[in-house]
Amino acid sequence: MFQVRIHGRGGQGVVSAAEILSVAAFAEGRHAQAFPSFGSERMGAPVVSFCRMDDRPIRTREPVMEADAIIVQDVTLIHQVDLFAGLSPEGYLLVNTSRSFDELGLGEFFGEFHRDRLVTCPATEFALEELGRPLPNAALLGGFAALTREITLDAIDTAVRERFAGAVGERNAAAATAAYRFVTLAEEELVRAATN
Amino acid sequence: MELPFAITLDVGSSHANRTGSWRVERPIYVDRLPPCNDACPAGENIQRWLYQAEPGDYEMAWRQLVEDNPFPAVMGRICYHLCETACNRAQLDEAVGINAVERFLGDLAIERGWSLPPAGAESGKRVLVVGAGPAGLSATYHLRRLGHQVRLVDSAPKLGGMMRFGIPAYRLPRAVLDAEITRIVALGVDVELGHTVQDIEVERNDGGFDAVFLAVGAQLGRRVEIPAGDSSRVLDAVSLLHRVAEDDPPLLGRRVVVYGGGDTALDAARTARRLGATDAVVVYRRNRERMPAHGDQLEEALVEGVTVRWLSTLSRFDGDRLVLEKMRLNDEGFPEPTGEIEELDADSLVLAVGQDTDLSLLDHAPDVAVDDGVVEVLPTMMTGESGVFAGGDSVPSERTATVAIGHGKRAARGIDAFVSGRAAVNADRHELATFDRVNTWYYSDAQRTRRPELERARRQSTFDEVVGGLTEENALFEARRCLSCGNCFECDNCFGVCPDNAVIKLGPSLRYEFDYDFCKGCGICVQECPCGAIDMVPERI
Amino acid sequence: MTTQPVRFYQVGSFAVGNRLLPDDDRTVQSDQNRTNSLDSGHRACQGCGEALGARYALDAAMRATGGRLVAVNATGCLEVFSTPYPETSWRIPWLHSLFGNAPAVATGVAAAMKVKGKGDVRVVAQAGDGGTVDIGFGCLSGMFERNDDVLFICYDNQAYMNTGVQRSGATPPAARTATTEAVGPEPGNVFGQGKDLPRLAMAHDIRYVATATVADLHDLEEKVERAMQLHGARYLHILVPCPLGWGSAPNDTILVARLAKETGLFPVFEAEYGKVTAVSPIRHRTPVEDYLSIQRRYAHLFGEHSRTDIIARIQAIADQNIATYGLIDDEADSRGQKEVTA
Amino acid sequence: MLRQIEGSRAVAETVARCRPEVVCAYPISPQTHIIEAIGAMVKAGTLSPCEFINVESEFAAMSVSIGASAAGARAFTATASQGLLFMIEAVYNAAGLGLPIVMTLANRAIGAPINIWNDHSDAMAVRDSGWIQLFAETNQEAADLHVQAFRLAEELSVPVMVCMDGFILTHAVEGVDVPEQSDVDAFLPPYEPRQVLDPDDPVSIGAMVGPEAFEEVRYLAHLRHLDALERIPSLAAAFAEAFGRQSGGLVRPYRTEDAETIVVALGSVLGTIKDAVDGRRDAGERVGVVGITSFRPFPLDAVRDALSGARRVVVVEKAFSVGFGGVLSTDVAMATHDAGCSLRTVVAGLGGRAITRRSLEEMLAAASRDELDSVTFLDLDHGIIERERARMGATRRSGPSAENVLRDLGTVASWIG
Repeated sequence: MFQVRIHGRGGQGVVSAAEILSVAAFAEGRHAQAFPSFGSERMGAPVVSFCRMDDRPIRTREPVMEADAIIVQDVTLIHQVDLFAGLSPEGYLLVNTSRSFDELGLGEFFGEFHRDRLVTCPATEFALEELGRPLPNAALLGGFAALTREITLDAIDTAVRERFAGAVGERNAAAATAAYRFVTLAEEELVRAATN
Repeated sequence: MELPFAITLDVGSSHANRTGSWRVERPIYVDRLPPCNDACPAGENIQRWLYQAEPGDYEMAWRQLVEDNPFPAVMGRICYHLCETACNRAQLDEAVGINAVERFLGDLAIERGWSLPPAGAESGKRVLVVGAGPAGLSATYHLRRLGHQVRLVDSAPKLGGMMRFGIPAYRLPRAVLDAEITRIVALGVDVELGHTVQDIEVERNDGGFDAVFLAVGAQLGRRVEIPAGDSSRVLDAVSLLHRVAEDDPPLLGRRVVVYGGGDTALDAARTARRLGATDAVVVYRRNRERMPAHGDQLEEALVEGVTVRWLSTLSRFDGDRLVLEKMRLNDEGFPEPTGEIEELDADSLVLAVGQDTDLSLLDHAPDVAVDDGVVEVLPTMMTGESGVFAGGDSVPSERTATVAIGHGKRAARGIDAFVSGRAAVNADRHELATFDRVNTWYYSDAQRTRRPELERARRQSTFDEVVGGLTEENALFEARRCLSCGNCFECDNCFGVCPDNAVIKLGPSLRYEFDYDFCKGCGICVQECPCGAIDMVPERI
Repeated sequence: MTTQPVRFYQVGSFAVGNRLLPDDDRTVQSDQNRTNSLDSGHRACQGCGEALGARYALDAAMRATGGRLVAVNATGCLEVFSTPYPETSWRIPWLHSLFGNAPAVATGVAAAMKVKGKGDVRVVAQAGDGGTVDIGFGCLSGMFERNDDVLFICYDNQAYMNTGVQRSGATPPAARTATTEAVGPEPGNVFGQGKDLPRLAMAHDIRYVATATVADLHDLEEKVERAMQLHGARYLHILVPCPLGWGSAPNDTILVARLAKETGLFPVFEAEYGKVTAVSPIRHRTPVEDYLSIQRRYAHLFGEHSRTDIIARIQAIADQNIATYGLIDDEADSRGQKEVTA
Repeated sequence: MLRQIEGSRAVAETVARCRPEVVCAYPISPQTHIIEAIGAMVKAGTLSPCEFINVESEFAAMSVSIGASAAGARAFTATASQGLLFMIEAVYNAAGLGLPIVMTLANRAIGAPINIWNDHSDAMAVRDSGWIQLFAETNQEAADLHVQAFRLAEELSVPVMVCMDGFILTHAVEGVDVPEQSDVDAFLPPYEPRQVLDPDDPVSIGAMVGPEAFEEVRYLAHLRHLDALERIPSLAAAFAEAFGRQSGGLVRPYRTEDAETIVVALGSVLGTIKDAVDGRRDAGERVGVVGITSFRPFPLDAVRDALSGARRVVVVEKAFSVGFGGVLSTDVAMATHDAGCSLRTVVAGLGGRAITRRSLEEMLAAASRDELDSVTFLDLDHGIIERERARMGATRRSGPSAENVLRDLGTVASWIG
């Protein structure tokens, strides 16, 4: 089972991100479960969503306490929420920012994790570029596919297009692809750095 | 469908709950005596025939009417309608114009040639009726309906009595009178006119009559003794009217003074106007309030130019000058002389101071008691002599045609009982339907319809009828003003207002009955009955 | 029997029936074959105005709909006295659910009829004043606002009678109830409170709003018939005196209702889409004393310590109604004729 | 066809395929998505004939359903929490009248303090209303139960409430095979009411029933529930045959054979419990779990049978009776009172508190050691409790506890589970 937790704020598509991810996993023939940890339906409030993927039926209903991957859609939450609680030492972290972890002041924090599994990605920029709106969730899923290899970009692409009809789906898919490429490159960079 | 237990119920199941057991008082339908019926001297069931006229069923209404009175058209003209005086509606707005509706029905019957109900099966009994005025004709009619043979005799050349010889034609056109008399005669009556009965005992025995009805009227004009220079210029009103009726009017001159205060005085004055008098002055000893003549008669007379000298009495009639003495009323309302004298130019003087009855035919009937010039009778109208009945103006009562007609009916019933050897029974009278029992809310507000009146100019010179009849529409309207006091007229109020559906409507003309299984005795039906035809009575416990 | 051009019918349209009227102008209640929607054997008190009003209204609705009618009933006297197991007094399909939900239940019935293709079956919901102006008002307002195809009838007897005469939002000022006792300096119900539900209904801009009393059957039936000719939310407010709660004589039920109208205390009118379109004018203007003094719930206003001040305040309410609705009409007295002509 | 779909959506589509004729909507989280989806289908004309009515309250929603059902229409609505309480009078009434309304209850806590998250307080509050209450473990089961619910309700003239955990199921996206229209049509015959408002055959529905018959009426309702105990398993079997999967039934045991400790629970938490059971089994403890699908009628016999081998019974429930303890526990106790096993109540997941596998396993381990209190509140923060009680003891005006607790916790936003 692969467990993902997504942090963001109301209105950023946090819940949708988990759902799309689950649909992508489903499209690949896996069992998947997505659900939010909801508050009132207001813009701007911190929101968490979860997605599990497994080859067996998923029975548990607990929130993802021990995440295999964490996606942070809104970097401003870093100092408000215990974003990285329960992240597995083998886990992945994808943060939506154009800055580096060092710039965010998190550089030292990640000592126990695989450095090459921690990536920042300017998903909002990709979203603005493709969609014209700051909705980074599809892009982040593309980045997630690149980072974790738990899901294919194709599946993300399918799920995004299933979620968003027509041109909107097209553009979200494009943003996902852009992020995918970005993260792939960043990964290669990190791997290189690690080997060096 | 098998219904869920208890929660879901089948219609009609509440009939098992007999809520009538809650009742401590029960409503009952009653018929009360309407004041109009109560007041009618002829005993007409006025409320009933108005009820029948209301939907426009005029023939049925007329038939109801002639059950009691064979003279609707005559009555509709000359009756002084005590019914209207008694009418409860007068306390609401104005009395129902019963008289006008009666005339409408009477005229319609003549127009359409409706016949009176046929004579009854022959009883083999024979009755002599002396006098063919309203009393005699009424008795004749009712006797024929009871199956008795009638011999009707009168000294006059025509039937009708005072209706013909006392009431001027402008009030009662002769064609109307003739039509209604003819209908009675058509029932099979042995009529002998111009025959004056001299001795009732002889007449009865010779004819072998089982009973006799005396209805000889009061044909003799009373005289007052006043000094008169030329007695030929003094005549009595009865004679005047009689001669006019016989187309033999006396010459009265331009200035005519009538002395008296009754309807006859006014008839005489109005007749004088029609005979060409420029001045027709009624001299009366008392004031207007105490005048016995009917108000509408006075009104009509005044409109026609008749004048009245109130509180005046005759002192002397000198040639063409009449000397009057002014009177005043004492504390008891009696006129007292003042000594004050007035003079009046007069070509003739008509005395209208009352009429007397010629009872000479009773000289050999010692058992018939006569007092103060009139015959004493029992409630059955029988005199002191067995089998001899009397009525009309010759018995003590108010002298109107309507009273006489009532006498005729009552006498006929008395005679019927007598000749059959039965005791006469008076039908129980229902309790009076008083105004306080009427729920006036329910009646539409509507003013009484005015009878058209001939324009003044025309009636001053002719004997054409003064008061016109109602159109059908107006008659219907007037009939519908009836409150139907004390008698169910099927307004459905009781049927409608019962919260428990405990009134059963039986259908048109069948009225209603209470369903005491469910009537809780709330009394709304009683309260909301417009005409007071429901009483509440204690339940027997 | 002839048909007459005469416009005068003896009892005009004041009495229940009138043999002089053409059949079509006669009331439903005068019909031997009326439905008797609320039938004999019910357990209403003697002289119950509500039992009367309910039969009047529903029989009229039955005629107007050709018998295609369903009634929904709120909890209350009418429900309790009509359907105590094992007996029902209703001859029409009838449903009772709760005190406060009759409008919504009726909405459901109407929706079901529509969806079942039985749109010809019409729905009447009925409640007392408590079930209408108080506990049922939320559902009623919702039904109005959605313009559901329901005629809602309030049988207003101005208090909670079923539970023993407690004050409702329809209880008039100064009236004694078990929760507004006739004690203290301001005995009875207070002034300045209460809901005027017909006007609240009008504020919803619904198709038809009318008031009526059990004292004027023709008027009541015409309003029911009119209401049933229309679709959408409709409201009929019928004043039904309660001998028990008002302390009036059982046989005075109709009289009391009549006086409520004739004093001006209960304006009788019709409104469409929120605007008054017709008023029933006062026929015989009557001082409020005549109305109040025959009800024990106002007994504290009369007698030794009579409260002419309070009576004057009630008269002022009547006068205000008369002015607001224009209840005095010169032609009022000829109404019996006017209506038949119309 | 299996689809990755939100639970509410799956339920909405399933309900639509049951061809409801009158659907009432009043918004309350977390059931809104169900009603919104049905509303859109009616508006689009894909669900027809159907009257979709936006009512002014839950009380009206149930009332409209009552009217519609009594008039012969298949009626559906959904609610949660305060909404259920607001309609509670009508909820009882629908059952009393025997109207086969189906309602989705998206289980949610009841305030105060106001809380939109999941627990079972709402369902427990209407436990005695006369409704059949079926609890779904998964969204697949939630969908399937609705098909069975309409048939069960209409066969027995009893309303049925399908309980699904708010948010946890309603908002979870997972694979659901929404029943096909043709299969539903074959399984669910048209509604044939036992009583109906019909001008051609008038009846009075909703009579006042006095002492002379009320008890019988209630007993008849009870008998219908006992009938339901027979019908629910057979309908589940028929459903399995028609649709090829197990859904519904009375109880669902998991690894109870040879189990010394058996957990009993309702709803979606069963999944997490199963994982925990597997964990304890892996640790060598003989643990099993029994899920109860039919809470009302309560399957005493089936529960007794399912628990017959256990030495310990642990009832994990998302509701409790303040001042007493477990609600479900009392029912389970009724089933096991003469079975000689111990019974422990674990109150968990109130107001959306996450029930984690870890906590469950710790609790089960304690149970296996017979160290569990008779009533345990899972993951209760005793520190908070002590601080608040201290405050309350110190000063009369200590303020509202809920706010005090939040203040103690710091910002709400830091909460994850």
